[in-house]
Amino acid sequence: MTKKRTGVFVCHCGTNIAATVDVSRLAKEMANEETVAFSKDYVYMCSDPGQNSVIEAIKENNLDSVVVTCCSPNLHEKTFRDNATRAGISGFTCEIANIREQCAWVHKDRGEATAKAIKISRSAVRRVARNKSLEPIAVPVTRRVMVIGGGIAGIQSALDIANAGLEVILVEKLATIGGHMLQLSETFPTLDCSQCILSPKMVEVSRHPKIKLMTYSEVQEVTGAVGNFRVKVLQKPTYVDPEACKLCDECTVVCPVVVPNEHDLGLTSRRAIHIPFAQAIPASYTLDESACLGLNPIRCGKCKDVCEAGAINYDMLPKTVIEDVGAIVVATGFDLYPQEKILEYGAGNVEDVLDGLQFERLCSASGATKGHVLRPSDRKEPKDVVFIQCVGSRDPAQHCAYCSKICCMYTAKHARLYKHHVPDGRAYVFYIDIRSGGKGYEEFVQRAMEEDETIYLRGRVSKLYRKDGKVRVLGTDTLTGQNVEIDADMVVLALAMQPSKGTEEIAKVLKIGRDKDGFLAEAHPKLKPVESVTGGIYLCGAAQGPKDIPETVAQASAAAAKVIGLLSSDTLNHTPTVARVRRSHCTGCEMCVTACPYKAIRLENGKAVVNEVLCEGCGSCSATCLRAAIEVRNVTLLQVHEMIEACLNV
Amino acid sequence: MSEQQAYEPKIVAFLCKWCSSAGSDLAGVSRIQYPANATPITVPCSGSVSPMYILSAFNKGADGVLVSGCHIGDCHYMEGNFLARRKIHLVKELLQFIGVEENRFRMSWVSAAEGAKYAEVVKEFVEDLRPLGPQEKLKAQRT
Amino acid sequence: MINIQDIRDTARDMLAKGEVRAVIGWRAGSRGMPAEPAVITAPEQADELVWDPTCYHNLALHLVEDRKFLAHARKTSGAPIAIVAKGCDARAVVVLMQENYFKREDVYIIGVSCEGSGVLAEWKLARHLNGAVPTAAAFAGDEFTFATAAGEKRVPARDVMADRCLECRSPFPKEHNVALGEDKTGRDLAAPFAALARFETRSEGERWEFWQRQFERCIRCFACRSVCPMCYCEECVVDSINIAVAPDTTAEEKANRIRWIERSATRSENITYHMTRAMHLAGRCVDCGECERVCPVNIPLRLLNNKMEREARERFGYEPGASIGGPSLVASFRDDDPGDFIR
Amino acid sequence: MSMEKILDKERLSDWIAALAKSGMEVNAPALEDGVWTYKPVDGAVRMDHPNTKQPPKGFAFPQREVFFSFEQIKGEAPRLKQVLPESPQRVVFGVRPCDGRGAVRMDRVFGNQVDDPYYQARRKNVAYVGLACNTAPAPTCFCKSVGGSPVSTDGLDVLLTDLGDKYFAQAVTKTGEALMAAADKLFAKASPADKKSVGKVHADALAQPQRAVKDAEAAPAKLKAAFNSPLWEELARACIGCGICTFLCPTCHCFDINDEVTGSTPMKGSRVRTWDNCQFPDFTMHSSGHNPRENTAARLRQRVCHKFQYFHENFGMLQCTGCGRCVSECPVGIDIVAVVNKVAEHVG
Repeated sequence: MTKKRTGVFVCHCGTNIAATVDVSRLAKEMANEETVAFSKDYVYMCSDPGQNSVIEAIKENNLDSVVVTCCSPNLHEKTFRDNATRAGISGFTCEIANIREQCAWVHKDRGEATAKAIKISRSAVRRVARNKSLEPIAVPVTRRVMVIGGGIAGIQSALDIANAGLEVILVEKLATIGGHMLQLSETFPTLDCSQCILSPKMVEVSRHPKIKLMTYSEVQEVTGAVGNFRVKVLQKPTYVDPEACKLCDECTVVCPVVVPNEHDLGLTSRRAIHIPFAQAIPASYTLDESACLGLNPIRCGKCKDVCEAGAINYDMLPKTVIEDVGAIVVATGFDLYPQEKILEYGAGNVEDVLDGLQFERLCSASGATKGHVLRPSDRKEPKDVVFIQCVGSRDPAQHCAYCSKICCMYTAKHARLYKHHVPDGRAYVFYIDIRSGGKGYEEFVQRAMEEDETIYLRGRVSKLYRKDGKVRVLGTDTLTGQNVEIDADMVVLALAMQPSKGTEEIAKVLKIGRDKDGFLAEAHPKLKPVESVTGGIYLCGAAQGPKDIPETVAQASAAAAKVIGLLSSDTLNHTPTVARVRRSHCTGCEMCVTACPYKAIRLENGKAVVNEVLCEGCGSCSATCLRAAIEVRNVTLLQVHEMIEACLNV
Repeated sequence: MSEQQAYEPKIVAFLCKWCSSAGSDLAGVSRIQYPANATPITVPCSGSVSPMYILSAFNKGADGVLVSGCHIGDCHYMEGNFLARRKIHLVKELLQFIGVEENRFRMSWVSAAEGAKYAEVVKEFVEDLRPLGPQEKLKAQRT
Repeated sequence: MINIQDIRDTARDMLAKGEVRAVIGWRAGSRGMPAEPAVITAPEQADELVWDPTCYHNLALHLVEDRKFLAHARKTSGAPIAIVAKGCDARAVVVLMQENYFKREDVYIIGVSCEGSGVLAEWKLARHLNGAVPTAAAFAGDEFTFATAAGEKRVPARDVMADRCLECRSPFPKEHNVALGEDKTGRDLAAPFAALARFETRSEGERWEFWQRQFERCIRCFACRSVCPMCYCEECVVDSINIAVAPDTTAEEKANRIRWIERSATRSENITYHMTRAMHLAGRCVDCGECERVCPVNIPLRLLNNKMEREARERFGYEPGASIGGPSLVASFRDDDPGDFIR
Repeated sequence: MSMEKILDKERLSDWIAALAKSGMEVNAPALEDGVWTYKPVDGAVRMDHPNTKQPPKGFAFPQREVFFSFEQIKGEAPRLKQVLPESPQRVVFGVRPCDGRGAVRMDRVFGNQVDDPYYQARRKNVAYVGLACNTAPAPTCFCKSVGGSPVSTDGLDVLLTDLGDKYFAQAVTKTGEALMAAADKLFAKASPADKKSVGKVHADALAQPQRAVKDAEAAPAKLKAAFNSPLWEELARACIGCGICTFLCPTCHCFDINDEVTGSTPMKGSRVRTWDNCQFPDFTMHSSGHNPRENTAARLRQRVCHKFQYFHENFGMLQCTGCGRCVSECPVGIDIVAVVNKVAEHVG
């Protein structure tokens, strides 16, 4: 190996480093290193003159490698690697010695801090002396995108991406897209009809030449990495051919099986063969296998008999579809916290105690009661309605620790909708605080109180139970300090939001993390709000955390923008610091193959072979290999060995 | 100055890039003070820490060795720290088996958000190492 | 009770039919006992084969040497090779297959059961025979018989058996093509890991005092490594010069070989060597005990390997040599692996 | 006529004490973890050892020794400091005649054409007090057939012979005489009876049957003739390539030289000599990757030929002293006696 010519650049970071570390001594010490040809210190290396001096020094002293001893690599590694490249050497021959966060800022004693800074810098010098000049690996990308979840988040994301000219596959678990938003009657703070603003987007999706819609489908397996994922999707059979179906509705008339309608949250019922709702996209019927009397052998067959279009096919089979995509957007949304878990409020067994979504369906023109607010038990118009907020939210002891964020607003909305339907009724709201941050939100709540005379009671409801045809609600008004007792005709619980059923599974399949509450985890809480920890997989909507429609749409578009940016060129740069096999040492024992989290290693005639595109350079293989036959470029065993020596002044 | 005062434990700390190294950065950003005895070596993942690193560090005179990674489930590479947990457990058992003091070797999970914890881990480690004195058992005598 | 003729007939027959190209077994040593490993290639050599309490050697090692020989000679194996295998030998073969070192169909395993006993520990025998020099040994149920100048001596096997055999959990070669002798699995002559358990009652200081003495005695003859079927690496990480020099070995690699340890047989280097070996054997060592037997300076190496073996078994539910299919110990994990030691 | 005296067994420790008192480091066989090893004497001395696991070779030729230390500051010339051993005056008790003859051979290697200062510095300070073998030889002993004897005095300074309750002490060298003189009053004059019984003991010892290398004198020629014989392959079939045979050999003397770096800025460390081993594959490894002795057959042949041919050609004596360690300790029972005999037979 020809002797290295390393340049060391010691940054004072003003006094941030210089105050505790003797920077000029550090620079001198580094000059004594065998491989160091140039060494200097400067007040702000990251400043323009600082950076230029690095570039100059590299050129003038024909340095082949650089160590900058400064702040954390997370901050300026890129800066200085770019400088190296600008000076004509590989960016991967530049290493950062972190002597600020890991040294100057955490120690007071100048002597100790300097000694430690020397060790840190020396080990970087040793390491860089063996760094290879590497070039990023250009990986051709698949310029197609999969969006998982057909709610408003998925729809928005899909449309934005498709409109940018990229092919999109939109996968929805249910028979129709639309998600929870389609169940809402009106939306705060404008009280405009939810369906009316959503269904045009749904239609656009169904008509969009760039969007392939896969409903009644679930993602089963994802392999590959950013730029080139391979996704296995299972398409469940609907037993109805959407092309042929004329939507004549004859089949539902003859279908003998009646089951609760999930779209109306059980407030109405449907048949085994059904269309979720009039505006369903795709506009077609679905035969609910689980409800049907039997397809194999066929027990009933009435629907097929009456279908003149011959759209019904009992022999339809589940289909596995393989899709290659370059990026994935996850928008799997939320579910309400199950009422069954709220024991203090009857665990869902008290009649006329509804959850928020059920109430939406009551108010909705297309809902159970055609838009008349009637209580389920006796279809009478309720005169006293109690709304309870924070049910399951903000309750670390028993339920969810977090605030579900939208309940304050939709409860206010519910109260107002109710008053608009039943002007002579009384609406009570039990709340802990009112959180109405957002354009026009506070005003909206005020109107609920003033115009619609909703009675807001600050306090919790201790319990509720059925008493003489009514629901007795026992609570306290903490402002007056009095106990409150209301005989309500109907109670609406603002249940917490939680990640939708199956979020855990999808997170596993996609190999992306979840936070402590089970929502999908973003890569950085502030700076990477729509990225997952896995490159090429993005998040939006309530799957990432409780949020309302405007926020969801904004996030969906943000995720779309990220995807469009990612796929704006035909190739992606993959880091070249990947595993490398020393064939002479490899015995093909397959331990690295087993250990690799990315399935990036395979055996080829008895020797390990690394797929450099799949490899993320984690080094699990090299720590597992008994024979030092595989190591990660620029973090080789030899390099670490010498860093250890440097740390111990050997 | 007596031997005890003169002795400052030398610790080699293998920190995973994504959590523990970032965690130690946070300690810095938050200006949390801790002893300067631990020299960090940032590695991609705790799963990339070969037992050879640990043995070698002791052989070259480390008084203590620390391996720190992401909490289980948080590994940037998904599984690296699971592999580390198993491997390191064996190293630890082996060291204790031949009579190396338990407190010479330590592993911790420190997330990017746990700057304070990193500082605490180092502080504790140094305190636990002081009474043990210099590590001579595995250290090479090269004269 | 195995009849040696059965082993010889099997070997002769297979060689004659050309079903195998060689049979790895034992034959009488040049001094009568102990037996020595033998690789026979002709039917008429079959009668050289022996089976007695001095068949210590883990013959899987010679399977490895055969593969290396073929590899270096760039030959393809052709017909399979047969190996006479005790329980431990067979377990070693399984681990080697688990690591793709050779294919199942390339090896014909003639399993021999250790039945009521196992192999001999010569140092125990020496104490027993005080002075008398044995010239031959034979199995006799739960006893061994020895020919000495003073006539035949019968000794209860238990008294002179190798510790590894007393503690053996599977004296019967589960993986085999043919198996000779009775399956006496679970005969439980002594509790497994008994010696280990005894040792672990010692204090930290006592443990160190003990191992320090052992490791200072080590002369780094590497017999433990040479005799181990698992140490089949082309090049050992502790060796300070490249052996596996291949076309793709760069000058830099040759020049910059990592010196994890120095050549000096000093305590620190010896410890690092033995620790490295123990780590590399974790989940792979089948406790054939050969390393301990051959050590010229009596370092109780089984203790180290047993320690790793028991950790694997108790903490990770891992049994080396149990299945050809399964993943290796350190290349795999379970979500509930113990992590209580982590801060 | 060399000095011949009688030492009562219970006086042995007094003699040792006297020598220690005169500033000598006294070593004798001790049993540690079932291994007979030479250890500095503290307390009682046992001399009932068969033979030590390792020969006393290490007293003059330790497994590791430092030649010089070096330091190089960047850009400057390296500074070297030779480290000649300052070994104390040592006396080693209980050396068996085969190992005494081993010392003779080591002296030839390190003090014949070239004087090895490191070896010499230690050797000149070591004295060997031998112990004649008067019990039945180990099944692996074959000293007689290679020109030795269980009562040989070669390489020893004093030879003790066990006469039951006393030792017959015979000074072989001036050093030996000095050792005995150092505690003159402990020794009694040897009576004619004593000399007679020594004669008998020695005769009986010589009469003990041993395995034998047949016609060892002819071995060099036969081995030379058998150099390319395929027999080596067969003989080495079981060899696992460990280093036991040579590391335990009283006459193996091959070594390697390495730099042990202890610091990099400035670069410093020491150059050390360690035993090397012709049975290791890396012994003859070229940096090109070519290995002239690429298999165990070639390596076994090297060891055997070195003992029975090359050394003879260089020094006019067989290198093997028949101690039998390589035979008794070989993990796979490779037996140098059998090997030499088979080769000779094969050549005919």
